[in-house]
Amino acid sequence: MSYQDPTRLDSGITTGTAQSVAAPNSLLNINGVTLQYKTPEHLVTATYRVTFDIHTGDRFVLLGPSGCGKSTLLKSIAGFMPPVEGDIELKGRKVKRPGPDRAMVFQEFDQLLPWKTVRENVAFPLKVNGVSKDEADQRAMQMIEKVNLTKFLDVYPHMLSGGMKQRVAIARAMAMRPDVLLMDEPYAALDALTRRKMQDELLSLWEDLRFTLVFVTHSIEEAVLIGTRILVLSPHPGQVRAEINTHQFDSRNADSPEFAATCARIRGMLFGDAETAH
Amino acid sequence: MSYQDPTRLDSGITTGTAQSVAAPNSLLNINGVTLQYKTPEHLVTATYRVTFDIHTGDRFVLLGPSGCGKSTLLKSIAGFMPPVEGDIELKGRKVKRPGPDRAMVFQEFDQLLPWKTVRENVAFPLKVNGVSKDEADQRAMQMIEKVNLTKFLDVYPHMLSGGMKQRVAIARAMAMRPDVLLMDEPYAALDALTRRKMQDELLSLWEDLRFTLVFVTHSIEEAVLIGTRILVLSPHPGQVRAEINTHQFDSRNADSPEFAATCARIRGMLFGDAETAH
Amino acid sequence: ASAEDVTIGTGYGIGFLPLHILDAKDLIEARAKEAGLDLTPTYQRISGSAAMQDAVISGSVDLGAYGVPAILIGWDKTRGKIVGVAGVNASPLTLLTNREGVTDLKGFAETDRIAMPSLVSPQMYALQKESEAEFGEGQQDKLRQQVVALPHPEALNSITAGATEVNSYFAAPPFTQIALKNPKVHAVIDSNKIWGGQSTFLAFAAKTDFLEENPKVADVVIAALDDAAKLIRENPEEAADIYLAAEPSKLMTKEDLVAFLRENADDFGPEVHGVQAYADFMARHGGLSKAPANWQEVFTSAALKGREGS
Amino acid sequence: MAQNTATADNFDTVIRAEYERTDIGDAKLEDVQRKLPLSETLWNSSAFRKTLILLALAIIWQIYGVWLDNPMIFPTLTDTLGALWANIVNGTIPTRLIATLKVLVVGYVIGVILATIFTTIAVSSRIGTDLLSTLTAMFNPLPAIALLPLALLWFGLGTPSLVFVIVNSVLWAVALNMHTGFLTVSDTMRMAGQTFGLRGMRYVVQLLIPAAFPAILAGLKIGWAFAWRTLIAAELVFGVSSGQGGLGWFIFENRNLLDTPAVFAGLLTVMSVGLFVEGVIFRFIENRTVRKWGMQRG
Amino acid sequence: MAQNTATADNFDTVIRAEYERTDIGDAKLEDVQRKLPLSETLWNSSAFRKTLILLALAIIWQIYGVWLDNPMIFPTLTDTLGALWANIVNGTIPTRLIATLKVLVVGYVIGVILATIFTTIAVSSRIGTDLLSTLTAMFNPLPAIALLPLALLWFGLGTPSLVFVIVNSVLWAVALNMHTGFLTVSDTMRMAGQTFGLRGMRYVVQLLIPAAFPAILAGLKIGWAFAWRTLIAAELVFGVSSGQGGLGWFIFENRNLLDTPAVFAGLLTVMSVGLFVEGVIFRFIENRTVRKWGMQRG
Ligand SMILES: Nc1ncnc2c1ncn2[C@@H]1O[C@H](COP(=O)(O)OP(=O)(O)OP(=O)(O)O)[C@@H](O)[C@H]1O
Ligand SMILES: Nc1ncnc2c1ncn2[C@@H]1O[C@H](COP(=O)(O)OP(=O)(O)OP(=O)(O)O)[C@@H](O)[C@H]1O
Ligand SMILES: [Mg+2]
Ligand SMILES: [Mg+2]
Repeated sequence: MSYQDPTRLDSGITTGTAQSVAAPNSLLNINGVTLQYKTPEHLVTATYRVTFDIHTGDRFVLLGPSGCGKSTLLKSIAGFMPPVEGDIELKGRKVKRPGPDRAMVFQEFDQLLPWKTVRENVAFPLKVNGVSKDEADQRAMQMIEKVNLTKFLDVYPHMLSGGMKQRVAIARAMAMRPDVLLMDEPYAALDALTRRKMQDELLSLWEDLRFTLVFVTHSIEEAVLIGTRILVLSPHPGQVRAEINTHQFDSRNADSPEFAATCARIRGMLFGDAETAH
Repeated sequence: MSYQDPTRLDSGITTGTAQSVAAPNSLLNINGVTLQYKTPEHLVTATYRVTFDIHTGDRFVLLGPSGCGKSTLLKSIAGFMPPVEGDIELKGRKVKRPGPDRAMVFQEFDQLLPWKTVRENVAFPLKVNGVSKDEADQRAMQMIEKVNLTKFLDVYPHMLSGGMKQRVAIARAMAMRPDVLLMDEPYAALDALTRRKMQDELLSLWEDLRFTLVFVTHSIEEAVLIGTRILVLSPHPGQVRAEINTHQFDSRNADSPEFAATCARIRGMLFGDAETAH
Repeated sequence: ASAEDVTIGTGYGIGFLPLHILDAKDLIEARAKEAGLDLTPTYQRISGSAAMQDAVISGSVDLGAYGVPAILIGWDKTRGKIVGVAGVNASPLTLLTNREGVTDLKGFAETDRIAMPSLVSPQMYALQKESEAEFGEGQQDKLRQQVVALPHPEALNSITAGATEVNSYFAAPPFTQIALKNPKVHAVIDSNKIWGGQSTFLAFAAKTDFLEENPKVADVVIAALDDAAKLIRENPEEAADIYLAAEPSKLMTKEDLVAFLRENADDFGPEVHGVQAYADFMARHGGLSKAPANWQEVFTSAALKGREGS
Repeated sequence: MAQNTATADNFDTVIRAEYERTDIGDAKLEDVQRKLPLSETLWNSSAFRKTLILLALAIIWQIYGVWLDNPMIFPTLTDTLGALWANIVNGTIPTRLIATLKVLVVGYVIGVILATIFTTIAVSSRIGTDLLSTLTAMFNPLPAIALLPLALLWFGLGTPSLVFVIVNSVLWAVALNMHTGFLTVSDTMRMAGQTFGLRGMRYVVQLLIPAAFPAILAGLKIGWAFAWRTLIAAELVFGVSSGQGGLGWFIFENRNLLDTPAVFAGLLTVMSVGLFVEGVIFRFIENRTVRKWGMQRG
Repeated sequence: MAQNTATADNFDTVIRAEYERTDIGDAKLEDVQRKLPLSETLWNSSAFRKTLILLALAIIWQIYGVWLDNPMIFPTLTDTLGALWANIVNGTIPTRLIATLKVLVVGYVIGVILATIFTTIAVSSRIGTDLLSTLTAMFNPLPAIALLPLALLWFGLGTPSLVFVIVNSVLWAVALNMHTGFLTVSDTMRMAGQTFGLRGMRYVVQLLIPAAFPAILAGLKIGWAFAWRTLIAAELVFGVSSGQGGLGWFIFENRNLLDTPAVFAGLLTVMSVGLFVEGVIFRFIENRTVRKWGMQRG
């Protein structure tokens, strides 16, 4: 297999407004990671020898067809699944366990704690990590306002709609102000308007705090809009197909032909050439 | 309140290739339906006096912002929640309980039965309703193939990714060949390609079987593509904002300016005029 | 149950030896045949007097052997629907202790605990009677607070091992004999001394309904019990063998048993002793609503009428 | 599942007019409040329904008791209530009940605490899980009577021994339910908790316990009932000196004295406490927790 | 949660090259199979770990027994094993065990069936729910001994009465867990089932029971343990006629004969059966159901 090591390209051609630095300030290194689920009867390989690096401040998007291992990869970065092969390093240290430096928004709807109200759910991780009650509550309130749920502050999660639950989860993760924010299709359950608002919130929060974002989505437009770099995965089991730079796009130039061209290019990669239009 | 009864418009102006018929062949009548959730401490009104009709063979889309009561409305049509005001009639009979004539795909990921494999999950409702084992299995196989999960035939749901679970749920509902198919954001968890495939499958199945579809989505494009008629709901609590005809659009003219214009028009309704572009 | 099969409730201990003999030697069948009956007794082992009494009242057992005070209470509460049939055993009950120097009830300290199988056991009334005698009128409950209900094996373990606060035990044979093998344990007093003579410890009770429906059964049983007593008196070796077959104790050797049976041969037989004394005492202290006029009012069998008894 | 009767041929799509409403006002909630008739309101009250059930049971008891006419075995309800009243008025049942409850609560609390510790160990390592399942399988089937000699040896007579057997009966049932509850907490929720940095005791207390609360509550209920059962039975078998006896002893004493109405009065007291604990205490806890959180219906 | 140390000022985005791989082959699974060292493989086996635990417990027993040196109260393990062996060889324990198991299984099965019926009624109507919770609260705390007179009256001495008290001990615990299990089935799953047209018994059997299976299994385990407990205790009270007694009677008999090693041999048998049922039967069921379905971890 003529595997072209992507790390070798680091010092290669760069596009965009490259700034020359001595050492790559890479934060997360995923090196030849194979992830498998073992069940008594099956052995499912979710991803196969995936290698990529995420730099501090990246908005890194994982893109790929359903079932290609995006969620699994994210869980592994979060520290829930040790790779059967390869390793994942955060700041040069092997990732061994989950921790509050890597906040995560899950794809599933049952990630909220049913015994806490919306406000408590958002404030809880802060309190766990020693933020004072007052400050935690205040930060929670702020984030809840940003996701437009102030009316539902003291309501328990079972009384929320699907999209509302996901918004609470997003507020919770963002209130934690983690080094790395891992988001698994966070906006899938949201209507276009809410989604747009959330995307803007995320980007403006990133402007403020410059955390590192790892974002899973299945929307190519969203990927190009949110991401600074997109990792395209092949179908099951997921292998690296390509890495693409998209730092040049934001909501101001989402109508530009370049934006559309990039989307089309990715679509071509994912769907084959038969499907480049839509 | 100058409430303009939409049923009165039935004999009014019609657009498109109208065919004159004596009586409106309306299948589902939703008459001034108010839906509420009662919990010991709260009383949440999900929809308020919503009125609309769905005709046999309609592909009726419910569109509205997160939390406006779309899922609640669908559950009520399915027979799970009696309205506190108004009534829901199916073929002139009040809807009282759920039944296999109204198959439903839920928004949540835990709708599959964890103790059944993918194949069994899809075949189960058929068997419950007296379809012979062989035929049920065969129909299940067919649908599983259509949702591209043949490789995962004998796998239990906990081994599937989020999108794969939703595809199984879609296969299950479609295999039931119900009179009315209720789908709650079925494609939200799917990547663009899979989503497109699923949409095409749904439409071609509809061509074959001409069931009545009630479809909740938060994607305006999807609404226009899938629907023959779109009901636009206002934010929480959901009230009827508008009904729009979109039977003239399908995947062949999804690139046409009319399609884009209709999308823009709906976007305007939902987001106000400030947000018509994207 | 019909006359054809009669269920007999039995239990564990030397007191039940006559019943083991009835079972092993088919004595009831033999006596029944003589009386022109076809009787098949079933021997049912039941663990305690409370259960035995329930079994008798509910008719699950036709004849049950348990303590005389409990029978008296049953007779009293049912207004004579439960009566005694015959005595089974009148062995002495012995108050044992492992505290040195205790020779009477006055010697017990407040921290001492006295074990016995239940609060309506013959032991309890013997203790009350002796309390009254030693501490004076109205003092019968002086030691009641120190009484604990404990099954025989645990009580025995407690006083021989000396590991718990239970240092005294109102025992019945064979536990008395086993306990006394331990040098630390000595007897304080026994029931013969307390009541001034033999007193029946175990007796058969039955419902009057049953006895009326099966008028000959009581006589048959009494005759068979006589046979059993005779065997014990005349052939203690065989009796010991029967006992050991029924209760293969490792702590009582055959020699111990034979010696015991020789010494206490008179303890067995259908005659009842001390019933009136129990009844009077219990009636005096509110345990019975009224005392029977004489013991024959409780033990109604015609076959016992002519015999000695008390 | 009805086959669709309309085929592509026999129906025509009716194209209806579009419309848009620009005048939707605010929803008025008072418009949609409905008043229920009194009968329905009553029937909606679980207390009312339970009272009906209790009344029905009481009537059945009375009828069966009268019909059976065997007061030594099964007294009528009225006899029992008479005995209950007499024993309440003379203070016997209240003192006995308090004595029993004291022991019961102590044993129960210790049992639950131990169960929590055991299950915490069990969830934090595989060997812990094995230890718990082995110990549960071994000690759960052991009756109180089997523990008697050891209890006497270790704790002597009276309350400590009783507490010991109660702990044995509560511990395993609660631990088993708790552990199963923990094991069925969804992966997503576990992972969410871990990303907050919850670990060790805090993970168990702040995540697993509330997430498994419905199962834990079921275990607590079972544990409570078995504590009662064991205590009543243990007071009979164990050396309780008659001065300090509780309700079990009261029942045992009266059974020996063949005072069946008093026995049933004792049992009725046990049942009433059971109903109180279930209907008031546990109900209260449920309303404030699992029901409020939407984790359990009903 | 570490505060982000890099601010907008002190880092620069490194723009890396894009790349596309057109040559990704098929994933080779054999490449990533790893072999575990023997020690780890062993440690991964729950049977091995449990054996270790049992061994440890055995050693503790032996040491404590020798140290205590009071064979009347607590015999050593070796004495107990000797007695166990002797009683197995002479056929006593096997016959007694079989006698006990017969009664146990009958009572258990009836109890579980009744529990299923009760909970089915309970989930299908509100009054049913109230009935179940009232009955459970009332009868669950009642000890077998309280039912004795009624059992004798209704069923006489012997097996039927034993079955009756076992049913009482199994029924409520299983029903309570089952019912809680049913109540915690997620709304989505319930609704899914109902759209298929499942109703009544089929709804319970084909949807609620499997969905609540982890809780039901926990209930079945508790029920099993309590059936044992009750049976051992009840055999003492109900006694036996001519040699048909079970293991409980064996224990009682030997206790009366002061044969403590034999008593402990009996208890050891009870424990072994407990371990077998838990470690083999329930484990098998769990592996085939909740674990396989991903409804329970571990
Ligand atoms: N718990 C599990 N046990 C076994 N296999 C699993 C499990 N979870 C996921 N898988 C398998 O791993 C593969 C990748 O799953 P993953 O959830 O990572 O996909 P995904 O890319 O997130 O897909 P989606 O976009 O549909 O969410 C799938 O083939 C799936 O079948
Ligand atoms: N079980 C519940 N109890 C109380 N209130 C509820 C419950 N479920 C939903 N609601 C409330 O009802 C309203 C409508 O919810 P619904 O799920 O119908 O929204 P939706 O339109 O489907 O939203 P989404 O697009 O986010 O799924 C929301 O305001 C929500 O808070
Ligand atoms: Mg996923
Ligand atoms: Mg919804």
